[in-house]
Amino acid sequence: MVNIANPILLVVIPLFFTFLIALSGSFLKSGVKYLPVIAFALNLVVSLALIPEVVKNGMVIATTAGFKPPFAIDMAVDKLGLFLSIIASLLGFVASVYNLFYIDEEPQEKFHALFTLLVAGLTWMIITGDIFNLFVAFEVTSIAAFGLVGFHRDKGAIEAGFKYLVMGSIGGSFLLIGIIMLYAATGTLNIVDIAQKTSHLTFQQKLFPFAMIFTGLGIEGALFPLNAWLPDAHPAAPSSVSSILSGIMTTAAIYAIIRLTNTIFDFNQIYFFLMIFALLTLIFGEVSAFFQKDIKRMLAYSTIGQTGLFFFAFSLNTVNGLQGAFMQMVNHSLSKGMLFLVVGGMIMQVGSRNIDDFAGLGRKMKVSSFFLAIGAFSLMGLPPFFGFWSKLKIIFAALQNANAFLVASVVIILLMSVVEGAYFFKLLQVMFFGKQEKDVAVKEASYGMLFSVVVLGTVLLIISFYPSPVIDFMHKAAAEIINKNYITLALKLGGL
Amino acid sequence: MNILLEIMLATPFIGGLLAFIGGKVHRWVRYAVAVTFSFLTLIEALVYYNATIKGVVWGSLFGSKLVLQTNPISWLFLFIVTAMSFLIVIFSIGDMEEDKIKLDSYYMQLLFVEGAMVGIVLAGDLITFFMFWEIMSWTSYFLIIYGGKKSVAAGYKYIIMSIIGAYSMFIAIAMLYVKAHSLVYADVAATLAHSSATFVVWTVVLLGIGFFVKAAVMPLHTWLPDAHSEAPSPVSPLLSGVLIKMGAYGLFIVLYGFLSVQLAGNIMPSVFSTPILLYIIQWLAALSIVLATFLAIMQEDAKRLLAYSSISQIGYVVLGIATGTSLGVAGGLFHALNHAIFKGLLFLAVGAVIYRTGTRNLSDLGGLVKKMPYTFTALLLGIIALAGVPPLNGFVSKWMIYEALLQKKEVFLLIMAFIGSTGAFLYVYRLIHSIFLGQLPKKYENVKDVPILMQFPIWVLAVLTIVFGIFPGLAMNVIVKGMKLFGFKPIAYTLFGFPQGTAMGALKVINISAVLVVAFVAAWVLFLILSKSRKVSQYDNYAAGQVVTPELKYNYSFGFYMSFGRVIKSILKLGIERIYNYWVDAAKVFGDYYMRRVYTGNLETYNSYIVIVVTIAAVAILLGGKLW
Amino acid sequence: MVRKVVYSIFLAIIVLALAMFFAAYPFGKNKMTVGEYYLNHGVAQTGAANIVTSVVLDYRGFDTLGEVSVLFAAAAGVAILFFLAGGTKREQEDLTKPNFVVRVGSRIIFPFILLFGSYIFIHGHLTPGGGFQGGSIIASGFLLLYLSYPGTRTNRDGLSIIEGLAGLTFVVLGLIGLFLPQYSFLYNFLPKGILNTIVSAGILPIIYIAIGFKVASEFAGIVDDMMCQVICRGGGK
Amino acid sequence: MILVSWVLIILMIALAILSIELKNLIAAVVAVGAVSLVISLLFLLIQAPDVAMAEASIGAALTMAIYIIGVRKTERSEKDG
Amino acid sequence: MIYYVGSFLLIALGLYAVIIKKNLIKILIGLDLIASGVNLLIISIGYVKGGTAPIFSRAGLKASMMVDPIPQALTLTAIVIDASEMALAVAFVVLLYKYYGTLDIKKIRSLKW
Repeated sequence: MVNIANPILLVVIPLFFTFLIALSGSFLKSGVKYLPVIAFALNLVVSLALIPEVVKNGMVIATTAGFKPPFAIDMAVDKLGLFLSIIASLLGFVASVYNLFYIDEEPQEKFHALFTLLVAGLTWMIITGDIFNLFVAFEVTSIAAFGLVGFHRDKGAIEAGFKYLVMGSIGGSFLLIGIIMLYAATGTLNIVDIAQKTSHLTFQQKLFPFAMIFTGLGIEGALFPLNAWLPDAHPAAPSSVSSILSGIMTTAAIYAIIRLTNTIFDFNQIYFFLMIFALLTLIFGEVSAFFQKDIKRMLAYSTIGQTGLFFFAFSLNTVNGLQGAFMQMVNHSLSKGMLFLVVGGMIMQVGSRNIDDFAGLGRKMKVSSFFLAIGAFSLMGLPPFFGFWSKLKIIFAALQNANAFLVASVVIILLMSVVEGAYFFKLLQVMFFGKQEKDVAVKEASYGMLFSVVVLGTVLLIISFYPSPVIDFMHKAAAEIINKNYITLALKLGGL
Repeated sequence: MNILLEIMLATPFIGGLLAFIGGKVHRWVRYAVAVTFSFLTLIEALVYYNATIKGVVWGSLFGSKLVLQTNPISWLFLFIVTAMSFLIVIFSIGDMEEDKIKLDSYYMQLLFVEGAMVGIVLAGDLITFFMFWEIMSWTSYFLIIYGGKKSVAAGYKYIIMSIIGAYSMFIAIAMLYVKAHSLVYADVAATLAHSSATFVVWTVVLLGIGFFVKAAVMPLHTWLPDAHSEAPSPVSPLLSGVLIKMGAYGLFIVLYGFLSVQLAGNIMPSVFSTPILLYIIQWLAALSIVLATFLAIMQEDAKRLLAYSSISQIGYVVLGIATGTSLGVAGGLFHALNHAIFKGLLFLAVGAVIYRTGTRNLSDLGGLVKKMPYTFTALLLGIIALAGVPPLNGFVSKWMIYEALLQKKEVFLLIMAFIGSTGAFLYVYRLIHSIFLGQLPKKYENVKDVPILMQFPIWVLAVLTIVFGIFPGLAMNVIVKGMKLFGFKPIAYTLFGFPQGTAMGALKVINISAVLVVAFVAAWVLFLILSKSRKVSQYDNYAAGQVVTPELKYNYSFGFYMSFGRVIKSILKLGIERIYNYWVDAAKVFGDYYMRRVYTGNLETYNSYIVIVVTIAAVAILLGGKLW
Repeated sequence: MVRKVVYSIFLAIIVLALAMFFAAYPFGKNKMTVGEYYLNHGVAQTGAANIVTSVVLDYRGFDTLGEVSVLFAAAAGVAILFFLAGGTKREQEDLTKPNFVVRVGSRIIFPFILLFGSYIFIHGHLTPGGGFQGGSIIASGFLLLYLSYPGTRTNRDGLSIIEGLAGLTFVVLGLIGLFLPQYSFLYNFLPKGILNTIVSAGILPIIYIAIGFKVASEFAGIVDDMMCQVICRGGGK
Repeated sequence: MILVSWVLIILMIALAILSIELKNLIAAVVAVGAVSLVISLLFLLIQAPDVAMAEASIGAALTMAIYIIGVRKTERSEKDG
Repeated sequence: MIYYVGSFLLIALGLYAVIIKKNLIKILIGLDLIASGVNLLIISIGYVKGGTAPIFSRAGLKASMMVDPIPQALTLTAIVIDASEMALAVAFVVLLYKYYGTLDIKKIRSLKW
């Protein structure tokens, strides 16, 4: 019997099903839509099976082609990677269930193939242990996303897709330049191996590859000012795709930055700079979100703001800060993923993305609205939801070694949280207490779509009310990354 | 026994959920569950009468223990919360009608707010406190916006200001956490005792902003008039009577639980033998009293009038708490209790009127005294208490505050407090006159008094105003015992007031009451004997010889204090709200036209952003990694 | 104009910084560490004479799987964008009709192009070239066909079946490695054979053939989609 | 060989500039194809025959063909700027 | 060294086209130039002076005399990725033209703010 606790399966299973969809698309017709569900159910099983091993050893490393890592590509799942890949699989699973009822446009088999590929690419980005492989995963993700953003083929979708494509490929090129710089400096591509060999490099020599990789990943990670594609692309995509893009893509890209920064580029001088990026991202995201009339665009801007928040926490470069960042990442993935799914169902019923048309939905789509409220509360950081714990942690961490700048940043963060509260409460009050002008027949979303929402919402509620396992786990994960245990563990487990 | 604290905290939340689920079965299930669980909470609260329990650990977060505790002061507020909630649940059953408004989650939210407030009061550490504080904010937001379209805007203002206040507290809490790594009250106090003056002042100011927003102390009060008046009738007393007291409770905990007068005196200069921080708080409170009184006088809307009156009365509470002397603090705490009782009573009584007439506009009402006699009597008791007239409860607590100010020789504050009290006469007279006296508009001729379910809570509160008015010792029992824990000198008291000889004037309410009753009876008898006036029917009047038809009934309840308004116009023009609005609008314009326009929609701009970022990096590299 | 100058200066700065960075790693200098290992052990470990192939397909085979997925994603994306809601009938574009010589010539050349492409990807492990190169050559054969006979339609279902099969071959060959004692994805489980013969290097030629088919079908599909008339969805937003 | 590479690189840069500046889009696209072709020659020069083949067949031929199809479906010339 | 310079210039020219040019096709050309430049850069990094192609096609070739095979493998991947990206981009451009009737990037901004 094959040991299924192998991270490589997280990538290979969806790829297998992608090609299976291509193969069977012509004769299964719309039956292919069940294939992604199977794929991500399997993925979920695999990622859950990884838990015991990761908890025991701190990391699981899978090699390819039967060679030892610096000579072949390896997949390395550490604690946070595991958590994120569980979330990716979960979100992929629920979103593909959602797709069963949501996608009725042709060409279905292409959509489902690309969707599977997108989630596979994101998981891949999270778990890969090889820097060029990271680039490939980045491209898989991007190109699948370009196609999916344009899926509706209307004016907005095409424009958004094109903008995303241009920015994404510039970013890809920069990422590649950064990678090749590291290769030129060390002659190897394995992350751990590079980390071992960069110690003789000067700060200046490390800064350039870092800047390049940062630019490349920052474009997917939605860092200001590299994120201009995001508010166009997320609304244009079908909601299940927006959910993945918003929920996992930024998180995966930021996680990649975090991992590379703490293994390859262990320098401290850069964090101040990153913090400014984070704060700008936060400010521009939240302020822009406040003025939106289009609900998906508002959520997209809110994603930018959230990214800024957890990137800020990461740039504190302390165990507590990183822990806060990880908690916020988990919170953001679950709640924003859920919000997009909910909103997708609502848009389907209302036929508009304008917030004013959502008036009175709170009475007509009770379950959806309830979960929308929960997601919004968690994003705002209101207790007792998980966002509260993560915001608490981030602020505590930020004030730990407080200087004037950090205090100012905390004030900015909290101000932006107020702005966030302002627009989410505006949305909620329109939904629950607004009067619908037009008399549209609005029903609750179909059970299948609700199923996805309820699953995500339940997970969110569980970790909200019983947060300590997650908090402790994240603390360990953060400590491992900050203490450079990633390298030690990888060396111990044959990652090199 | 200790586990009961957690059970008690959980009771309202469980009740809320059950009420929601039970409501799906039948609405009476919902009512039954809500009443049962709020009553259970009240009973559980009564168990802790005068008990002191320290540190029931119920969890831990980020290395700080999460603790529940109770002491007599907490119990005082616990009593306010649970008793008022129970009465309000009962009132709601009569008032909130299923067919007018969807109620499936109303009782859940009501109980959640109660639970959150119980959590605040029982919290033994700042994380628990802050968590329940935030829960209270958003659950009460949902209650406020039950009132329909206008209340949505009010609720929005409320929640935004609450969030701002809460985040201000958040910074202070985070500062304390970083310093002490534990947020249990005792540890916080110990930390503050060894901190620099700047740190202490910042902590107190930041926490204070949070509390002042909730307690609606003057510059931060702007949410209250809208929210309290637009909220549904049963919710207003919860907000006015109970919720804003949480701010006072928090202020008390911070000033005397974390700091102490001595400590504050050591690290900052004193004015009138008061640490300057407390002195500033006193002034803010006094300003609230005076300005809110003036504003209340000018209102045309019954609930808005009461809302402004709440700002004014909470001013007394804060003023009392900020005096720093045993008597003053005790007066402040007692006034918190009294205010909860009489303001709850007033709001419920006005709610009853609204229930029958459907309006709360004072100039539309009048002459209801014959139609709603019980409500009238209760409201009369309420306004007497509010105005601080013996023998009802408002008198005693106000007397204590005056006495405390006198002892500290803070004459200006004393005068301001007196003005507030005098002004209160004006607006409460306006209230009762415009609603119950004068002409009865024709459309209200068929009005009846409200059903027993609504009478019951009103009368319970009415009786309480008398009980606490005549037996202030009942409350003093708790307050003095609790204040001893916070290091105050105990004040001597008896069941009926304060004995002579403890550096303050004696007060024996029973005597005053007796005198008053005798005087009242004497006056009434004199009136009966000596009166030369002709008794006329309420509906039989005329003006300048012209018979007034029912359609043209002369009603002078509009612009009641118009001439007075002209006098104080300059004060009313102050317009704190306008200043806020100006800044909010300016920020909005800035955000709209300068910030979000970076997303121009033009791809070449976006691409140049990328290039600029890379260029900055390149410059940094060329400069050898030194960009800053 | 100002824009041009400013950004030219910016770009000059970037180039300068790049130059400064790469000055430390001069052209022509041996920077290999892992590469050396491949050169020294590649032949013995993989059995392929072309070390590039052994790197692409064996050592870094997982990259190639990703690359194939990227190509697949692009093809699917183009198919989505050019998908016709109305049915399968596609309007012929008003291309000028190619002249006789072109038409006949392309018809004669087409089989040779296919043959050449196949040769290249079959010998990928021995000589320069491989699945990508061969596949794209075949696709350009199709392109030639489209150009000379504008009305030509390929069997899209057939193409996507080929796509799927080729991809599945790759993945399944990889997955077999997980059932072997070595427990490694893409493990080269077939005998290595004799160097420089067609049947050598284990699974590498099979994978390269699969890739060849995949690349050919995908590029052909892309070109096929591109050649058709586009009808936009009405309205937009 | 050094001379050849100098010539080729100068040619490549010239073609790249041409491809950016030419108003006729077909011509510009052909210039890009030529850049790719020159690059594939350069690859051959520095001992990368595999990549040279890939660049010639994919970069020069297929990509250019796709471009040309794209240009034919849109506008033949750049309006201004 | 000239290879490096060539690739840098190619990247810079590509970026220039992407930023300055208003025509969609020109922007795509810019992207293509960047990608080609990066590919050239990668291959030139792998070059070893006097090395031969890393193919043991005939006896007598020594491993020590070969160029680095890894960059070639990477470039192979990168070329295919670029080509697929370009194909998708052209598809987008065709559709954009159908919708907007123009190739001017400045006029294609229905999504903003």
